[in-house]
Amino acid sequence: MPCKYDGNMSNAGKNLDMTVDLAGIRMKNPVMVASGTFGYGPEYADFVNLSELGAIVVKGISAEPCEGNPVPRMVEVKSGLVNAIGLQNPGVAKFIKEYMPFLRKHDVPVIVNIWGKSVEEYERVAGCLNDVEGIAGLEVNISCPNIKEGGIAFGTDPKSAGRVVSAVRKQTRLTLIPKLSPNVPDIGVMARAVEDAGADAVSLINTMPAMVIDIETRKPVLANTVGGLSGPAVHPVAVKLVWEAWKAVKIPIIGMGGITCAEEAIELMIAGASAVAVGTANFTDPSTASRVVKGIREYLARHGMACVKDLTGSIKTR
Amino acid sequence: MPCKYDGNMSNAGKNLDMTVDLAGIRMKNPVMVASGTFGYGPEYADFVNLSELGAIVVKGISAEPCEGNPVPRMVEVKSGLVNAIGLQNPGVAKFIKEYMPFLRKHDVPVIVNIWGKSVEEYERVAGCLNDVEGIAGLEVNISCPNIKEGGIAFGTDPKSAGRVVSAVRKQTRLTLIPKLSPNVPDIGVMARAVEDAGADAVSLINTMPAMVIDIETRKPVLANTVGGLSGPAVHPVAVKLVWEAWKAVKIPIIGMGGITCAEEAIELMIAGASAVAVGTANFTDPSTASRVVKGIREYLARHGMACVKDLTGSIKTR
Amino acid sequence: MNIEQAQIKEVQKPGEQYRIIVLNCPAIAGSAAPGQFVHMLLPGLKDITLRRPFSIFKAEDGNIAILYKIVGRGTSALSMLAAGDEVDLMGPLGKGFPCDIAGEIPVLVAGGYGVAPLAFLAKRLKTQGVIFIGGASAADILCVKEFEKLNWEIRIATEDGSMGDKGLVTEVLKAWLDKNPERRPVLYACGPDGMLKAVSGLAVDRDLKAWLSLDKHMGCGVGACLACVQKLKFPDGHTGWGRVCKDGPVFEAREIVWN
Amino acid sequence: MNIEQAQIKEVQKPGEQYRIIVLNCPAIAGSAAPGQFVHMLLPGLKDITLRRPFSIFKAEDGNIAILYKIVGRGTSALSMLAAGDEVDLMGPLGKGFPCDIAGEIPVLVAGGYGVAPLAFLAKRLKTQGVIFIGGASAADILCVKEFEKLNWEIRIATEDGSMGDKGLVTEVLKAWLDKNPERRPVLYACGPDGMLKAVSGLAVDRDLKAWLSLDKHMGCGVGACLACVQKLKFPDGHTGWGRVCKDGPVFEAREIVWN
Ligand SMILES: Cc1cc2nc3c(=O)[nH]c(=O)nc-3n(C[C@H](O)[C@H](O)[C@H](O)COP(=O)(O)OP(=O)(O)OC[C@H]3O[C@@H](n4cnc5c(N)ncnc54)[C@H](O)[C@@H]3O)c2cc1C
Ligand SMILES: Cc1cc2nc3c(=O)[nH]c(=O)nc-3n(C[C@H](O)[C@H](O)[C@H](O)COP(=O)(O)OP(=O)(O)OC[C@H]3O[C@@H](n4cnc5c(N)ncnc54)[C@H](O)[C@@H]3O)c2cc1C
Ligand SMILES: Cc1cc2nc3c(=O)[nH]c(=O)nc-3n(C[C@H](O)[C@H](O)[C@H](O)COP(=O)(O)O)c2cc1C
Ligand SMILES: Cc1cc2nc3c(=O)[nH]c(=O)nc-3n(C[C@H](O)[C@H](O)[C@H](O)COP(=O)(O)O)c2cc1C
Ligand code: FES
Ligand code: FES
Repeated sequence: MPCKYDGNMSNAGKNLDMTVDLAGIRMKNPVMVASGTFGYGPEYADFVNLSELGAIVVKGISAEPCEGNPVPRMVEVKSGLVNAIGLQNPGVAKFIKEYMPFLRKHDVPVIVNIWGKSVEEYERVAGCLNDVEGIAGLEVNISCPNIKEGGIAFGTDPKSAGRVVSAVRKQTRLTLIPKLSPNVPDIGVMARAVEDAGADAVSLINTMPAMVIDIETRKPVLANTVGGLSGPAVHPVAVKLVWEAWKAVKIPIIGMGGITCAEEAIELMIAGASAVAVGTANFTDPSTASRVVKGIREYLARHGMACVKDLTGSIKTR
Repeated sequence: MPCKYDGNMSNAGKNLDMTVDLAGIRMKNPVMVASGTFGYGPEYADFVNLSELGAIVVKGISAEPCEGNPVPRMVEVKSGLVNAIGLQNPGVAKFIKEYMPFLRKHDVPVIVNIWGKSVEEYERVAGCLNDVEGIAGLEVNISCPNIKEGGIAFGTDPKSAGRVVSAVRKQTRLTLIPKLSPNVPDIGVMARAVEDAGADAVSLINTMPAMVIDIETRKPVLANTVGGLSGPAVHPVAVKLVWEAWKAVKIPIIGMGGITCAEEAIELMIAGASAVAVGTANFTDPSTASRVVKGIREYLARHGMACVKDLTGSIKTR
Repeated sequence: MNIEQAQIKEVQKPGEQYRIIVLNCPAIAGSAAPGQFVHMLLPGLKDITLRRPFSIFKAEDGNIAILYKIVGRGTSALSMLAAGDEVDLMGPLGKGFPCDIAGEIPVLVAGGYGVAPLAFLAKRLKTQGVIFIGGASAADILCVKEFEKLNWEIRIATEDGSMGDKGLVTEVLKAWLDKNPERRPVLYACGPDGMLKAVSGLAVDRDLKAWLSLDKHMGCGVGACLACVQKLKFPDGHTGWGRVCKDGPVFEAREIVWN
Repeated sequence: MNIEQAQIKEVQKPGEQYRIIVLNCPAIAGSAAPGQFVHMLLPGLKDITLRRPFSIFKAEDGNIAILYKIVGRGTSALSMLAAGDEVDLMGPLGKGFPCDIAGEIPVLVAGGYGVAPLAFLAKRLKTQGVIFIGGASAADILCVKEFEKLNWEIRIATEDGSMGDKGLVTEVLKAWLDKNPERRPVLYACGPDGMLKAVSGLAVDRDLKAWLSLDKHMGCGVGACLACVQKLKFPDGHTGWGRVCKDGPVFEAREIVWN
């Protein structure tokens, strides 16, 4: 859907119920920021009122610090970008020490995105986060295309995905949200596998495996050769996968992929998402999430709807 | 890659060897037009000199006539479109009678794209085309997201794909080119499966499963609910998959997905494609294929390359 | 059929939501017939993939004009262009209206921007006739002057009554047909599907010919992609798809299978 | 740090491939320091996702200026804009050059458009110094007048010898440093990596401070995406990534681990 309701009638819908309870995470509104596109919170704090976000999902954290990939790590393509950051992060201990005090100061649910190269590593990082104050949920990345081991290997096979999720489930009392890869023939199978393994909600989509070659040098532009495609280009794929997942499972869905305006967020919610996350668009316009919230309000007001929750899965298929 | 060499220096590289022998199909140049985007030939004949094309791949043909999907069948999205034509076609008998006489008049290899709802249907349509004069190859669509049975179900499981290809192999002496779906965790496995089953070449990518919802009516825009994404949005995904397939198999690859200019075609060739096909861009600009040919010539001349063949798989990975 | 880089010579604003642009494209202008269309690619909009179809409204002296309504992304972008800018046109495309009517009186029925091909048709027809122009409101009634200049009889209907008769244009048409049973007109119509369906009904009931120009979202515009199909009834009785871009956009009422 | 819709007040063309644009953005202009940059979103280009970073070249009276070279999609599109058009700016971003030098003489080394932040720095420094401007050819030597006005000593080098000394600017710098061993300058440099590396070498050999502004492709511009990282050596001796957008773009020569 093209972008229209971009928060121009800013007084619309002040009495609407924009809250969402996402498997126990109580959010002021359904619009979060996606992992890896918003740092750990402080980076955008000069531009965005963090307390107005539905939730913050921080950049992926692992048990040990991780160097990530060499540069270049990002390249722009038509209607999107391809990245291979490679999950650079300071490790869970340093994350807790350096960033949690800042995050706790804000009135916004914090979801920590975690990953590992083995089931044991996933367990370990989840375990470390269990007793940390101020964390609302764990998003478990089983779908990163940018690391050799782990990541997407877990996310494309239902059995492995189930194993990771069961293992993390045993470690955590936090809301557990596996993040799925778009790169599978049947997303329903994957969503059911993680639901059965104890997931409280499910996030999709992660980036799509992609590649850019510099034809002058004939070398891949990214140092990692391949990367993940995100941004507007992937939006229609995300809508389809959210809808398929929504038909397959009962747990709530966080929908993401190419959101730049309220219309695209609404589309994902109508397809079945209970909440949405803005990713790449933060780079283009840091106020995207707040524009999306305003635009959803206007839409609800104009359609005579009282609760944003009622959007979820309201698709009318013929 | 952004578009630059768009046939402006039109005299460049007149002495270059642009020919490609694609598993027995001798083409003047490596740039074909993709199935479903160029009709059966006559439709664009007023705008395009058909004899200048590397090859024409006609719209998918089945053993019996097929109605296709109800309308709407196509919707534009950012940097692409989503279609659910549903493989409407007059059936193989009428195709041979109505279109082959026209196609035979032109000096251009004709590749017939075929599909079926069962292995038997694939066999039947392949059998009917075997003794028809003027056909250079069969592109076997095992990856259409727009029909309920067959199509993509064959294209996402290596065993089923192998079965279809073996069966068609027994029916045909024509160059046999299965067309793969992007929608699999490991394209290499699929490519090897069809190579082992007797394929002479392999085509990729078909469209990616996608969906668009009209947020005002909350109905899917396409009558078929879901469709396939094509156009610039999918190009970086296509480059990655062509490269993966090229590493996996020895048979030549026809690369497609989002080509709008020479740069994007060259990128696919550097990644491993021996030939490329222009799809969606025909709708935007019917002269795309000829612009791409000119642009490749310029590129070869500027890089001191004598043969277009030398581009194939010339990627330098670090 | 041609592809031309057409320069915008002039932009007019016949209403808040409507624009007329005059485009220099000699090859297209020279061969255009009423009911045919051009398929337009907008410059600069790098994320627009599909062309947009517009009926030819005028064709003379190497120029064509189109009359359009601003309804979405493409038409909004088009409305930002000014004289001197260029667009890329394919055309003339499609099969237009049959123009050779012997003795019969042409009765034209327009809904909104559907008046565009009919104004062109009126210019090319040798016989004067009656034009029924309908729209939601006075702002949607266009081209009245064009028909006045040709000395046509003009009937106007608006749904809100702000101009002409209040009601649907097809009701006004029906009243006219009922009052003039002796005149056996040939009907030509262009407008929304609902209007065309009503015209079709009136024509079939009275055994009149009615040529209807359909508006379907298009991909290629040349018959290749099968996006624009309409269910038709063929002379041999069986039904199947016709391509609005290639087999149409004009069909006779009896050919169309409405859903 | 702010986001501002900045109107273009003026466009200058200091060379075929170079442009200077003056932008009205009071909040950014009011807090800008030399070496900081703005992150620019171009309007209308619907398929451009990423902003483009540009050093602040001037900041006064509520306006900033940037000086840029046309090298690709974004800068080409930018060059189509005219006075009155608007762009979206985030800024001022990053850590700029340290400006408080006591007694030491500033020696600036510019490669191509790298002169932009250095011209701003020269204005803000209390001490006059020497500027070395290098480029491929005379067309790449910019801002000479700006430094003349400030009464700076100016040394020019072009690779083709079309202006100033023939050769690399860092060779001219080296000769100057060798000739003036008594002067202990602070070096400031902005330009391509190769140039910065050479400056770095000269500084380390002579035990001089050198502040280098790096040019890395950026995503977010605020430290969130980790696209722009540079390998650094930290005071405690171990190495790791620094973010050019947030921890830089200016680093001291000894911090950088070249690859
Ligand atoms: C033969 C022909 C002649 C025409 N002549 C004229 C003319 O003379 N003047 C004129 O003003 N218009 C004419 N039209 C209509 C014109 O082509 C459209 O109004 C135009 O394409 C809209 O483009 P847009 O980008 O502004 O709107 P878009 O943003 O593309 O969409 C406009 C509306 O159509 C809806 N829509 C988009 N895609 C589809 C789809 N696949 N199926 C159903 N609905 C969809 C959107 O939701 C939106 O409401 C003609 C159409 C045809 C087929
Ligand atoms: C802090 C900072 C300050 C700057 N200040 C200035 C300034 O004052 N003036 C000025 O002219 N420029 C400045 N630049 C550089 C400027 O940002 C770029 O020239 C600009 O972004 C190019 O945009 P484009 O769209 O025109 O080029 P693009 O089309 O994006 O690309 C230009 C070139 O870069 C290559 N490229 C693209 N992506 C990558 C990647 N991920 N990795 C490696 N190469 C890539 C392309 O192949 C092409 O050759 C600055 C950069 C930084 C980081
Ligand atoms: C630069 C970048 C870094 C990302 N890092 C992570 C990450 O660490 N963990 C994760 O689960 N997803 C990561 N993602 C994926 C996003 O969270 C999101 O799923 C994806 O980009 C699709 O949304 P978008 O199109 O709105 O960007 C990253 C995406 C980008 C662009
Ligand atoms: C309208 C349309 C119809 C298509 N029909 C077919 C088809 O019949 N058989 C087939 O194998 N692929 C079909 N395709 C897929 C294309 O051949 C091509 O694989 C895909 O569109 C990617 O290329 P592109 O991005 O250049 O369009 C169709 C694509 C489009 C857009
Ligand atoms: S628009 Fe493609 S067949 Fe009519
Ligand atoms: S550009 Fe995002 S961290 Fe520097």
